[in-house]
Amino acid sequence: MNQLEITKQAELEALLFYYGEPIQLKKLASLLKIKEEECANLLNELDAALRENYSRGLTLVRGEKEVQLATKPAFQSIGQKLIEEEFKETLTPAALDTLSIIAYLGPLPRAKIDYLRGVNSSFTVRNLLMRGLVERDPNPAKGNIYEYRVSFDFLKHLGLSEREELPEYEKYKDVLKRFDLENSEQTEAKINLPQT
Amino acid sequence: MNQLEITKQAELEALLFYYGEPIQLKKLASLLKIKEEECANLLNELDAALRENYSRGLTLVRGEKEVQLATKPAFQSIGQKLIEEEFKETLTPAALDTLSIIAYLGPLPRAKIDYLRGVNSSFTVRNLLMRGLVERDPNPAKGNIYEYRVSFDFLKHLGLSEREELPEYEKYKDVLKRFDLENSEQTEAKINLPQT
Amino acid sequence: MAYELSLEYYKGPLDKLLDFIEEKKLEVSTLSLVAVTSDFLAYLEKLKKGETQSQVPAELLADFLVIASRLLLLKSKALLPSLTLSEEEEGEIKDLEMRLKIYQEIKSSQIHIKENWRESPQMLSREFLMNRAVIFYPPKKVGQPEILKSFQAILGELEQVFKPVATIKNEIINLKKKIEEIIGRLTATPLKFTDLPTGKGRNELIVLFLAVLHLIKDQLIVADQEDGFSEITIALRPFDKTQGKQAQDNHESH
Repeated sequence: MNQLEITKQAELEALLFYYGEPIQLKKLASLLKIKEEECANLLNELDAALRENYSRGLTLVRGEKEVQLATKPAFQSIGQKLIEEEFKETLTPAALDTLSIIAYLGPLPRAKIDYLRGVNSSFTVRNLLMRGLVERDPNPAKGNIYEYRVSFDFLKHLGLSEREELPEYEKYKDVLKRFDLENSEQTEAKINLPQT
Repeated sequence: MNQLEITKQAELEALLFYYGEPIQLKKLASLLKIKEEECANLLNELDAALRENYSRGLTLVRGEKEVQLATKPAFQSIGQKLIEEEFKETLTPAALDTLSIIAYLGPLPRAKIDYLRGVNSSFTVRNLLMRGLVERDPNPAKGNIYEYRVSFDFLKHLGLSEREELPEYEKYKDVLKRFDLENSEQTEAKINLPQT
Repeated sequence: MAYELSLEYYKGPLDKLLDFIEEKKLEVSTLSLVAVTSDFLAYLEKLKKGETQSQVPAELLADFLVIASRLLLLKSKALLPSLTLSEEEEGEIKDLEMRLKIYQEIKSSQIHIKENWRESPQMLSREFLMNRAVIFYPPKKVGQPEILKSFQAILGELEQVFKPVATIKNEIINLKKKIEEIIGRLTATPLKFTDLPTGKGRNELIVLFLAVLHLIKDQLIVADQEDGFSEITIALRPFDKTQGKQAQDNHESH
C-alpha cells in the first residue's frame, strides 16, 4: 500500500466506527473522496486484514449496498452480559419458514413468498419487518411493489458476515430458476393478495 | 504474544468497540477474566499497535481508571463532514413518518412506533434523536423503556410553542386508542369461530 | 395482536400436505396428492373445530381451503374419470404439484437457519454516532403541513393493514362458487352409479364435497360477522334428490 492508501484505510476504519450503523457504499466512497471501485478494494483489504489477524476482535458485515463494522462472532460470550434484552429474538415456525425463503431466495416480493408458502404471509412479514430481521425496498422496475431481503441484524444473529455465507447458499439460491419460476408472471397473476 | 494473549487482545478490542463509553479498568479486567495488571499490559500493547499502524483509524483514550476506544483526532474533520452530509439533506420519508408519529402521538415507546409504521424504527428514531428533533425520557412506570417526544427546538422550528398547536391535533390525539381498540374488537370477532 | 400471533405457530397448508406425503413415504406426485386428500381434509376439519391448542385464524383456514379445493378436483378426476377438467383446472393441479416440490426443496434450508440461530446476536455493532453530543439540525422543507400530511398518510395505511377481512371473504366466496359449480357438473355427468368403477367412489366424493362446503360455510359466517352480513345458506338442491339423506343431515345440523 502507498501512503495515500494507508491514510484512506485509516479513514475508512474511523468512519465505520463513528457511523456505527450500516453505511451506504456510495456515501462511504463520497466521504473518502474515492471511486466506488476503489472503496470496494479498500473494504476487501480491511476485510482480509480483520480475518487474518487473530488479535483483531472486529469484522465487517457486508451487503450489496451497505457495510458495517461489528464484533467477531467468537466474542459473543464476552459481550453477552452487556447485551440488552431488546436484542433477543426467538423464531416461531412461521417466522423460520418465511425467513429462510427470504434469506436464500431474496430479494423477492411478498406475492412470491405467499405463493411459495401457500399462506398469506402479510402478518409474518410485517412482524419480521418490525423486528428488523427483514428489510424492504421498492422494486426498481415496479415502484409500487416491495421486495424483501434479510437485514444485517438477521446476519448478526447467525454470526455471518454476508448472506452468501449461509450454509449451502449456492444450492438453494437458484431453486426458483430451476423450476423456471424466476421471472414468472404466473406467480403474481395467480394470487391476488393485498400488498403490504 | 502467545495464543492466549492474542485471543485476549481481540476480546479487548471487541469489548471496547461495543461498550463505547469509557469503561472502568476494573470492570474491563473482570469481563475479560484477567488480572488488572495483565489488562494494563494488553492495553499498552493495543495502544502501541494503534499508534504505530497508520492504516488504523482508532485510538485509545486513557484515564487513570478508565479507558475508551475512539477515532484518532486526525479524522475529526471527516467525521464532521459525515454529520453535515447526513443532516444537511431534508428528512427521508422514513424519518418524516417517524417524526410525525412522535409529534402527534408522543410520548410513546419505540415498540408502538414500529407497530404503527410496520417496520423497525430503531435507526430512524436514533437519527432524529441525534439531530435534536426528538427527545426521550424513561417511562416513569417502566424505567427500562424510553418514551419519545418532539423537542422544543423542533416545535420552535415549526413555529409552535407547544405540541397542542399542531394542525388538527385534537382530532388525532386519541387515534392510537382507536387503533388499539379496533384491533382488539376485530380479534374477538374472528376468534369466535362457530362450533359445529 | 395475540390473535394474529397464534398464526405464527401453525403450519401452512403446503407444509402440512408435505407432512402427510412424507408420512406415507411417498414422492410428491399427482398420485400421492390423491392419496393424502382425506388426511388433509380431516386435518382441516380438526383445525376448524378448534381441536388444536389455540383458535385458528380465519386467514389460515382460507389458505387451507384453497388447497383443499384443488385436492378435491384431483380426487374427483381420479374417482370419476369421465369428469373433464378445464385447462385452467388442469393447470391449477399441475401448479399445486410443482409448488409442493419447490416447497419441499426450500423447506430443507430451514434447518440451517434453525441450527445457527442464537437468541442474542452473535455479532455486535455500535449505535449511530455513539459518542457524539446532540446538535440541533432543523430539516429543510419540513413545516406543519408536511408533518400533518405524513401523519395522515400513515393513518390511511393503517386502515388498510387492519382491514384484510373483506379480501378473505371474497376469496372464500369465490371458492364456494367454484365448488358448487363442480358439484353441478358432477350431477350433470351422464353417469349412473352402476357405471362407476367402484360403487363407493361417488359416495366418497360427495362426502368430501360436503365437508368442504361445510367448512366454507362456517368461514363465511366468521368473515361476515364484521359487517353484520346475513348468514349465507348453501344450496345443495341437486344432492337433496340423489343423496337426499346425506345432504339433509348436513343442512339440519345448522
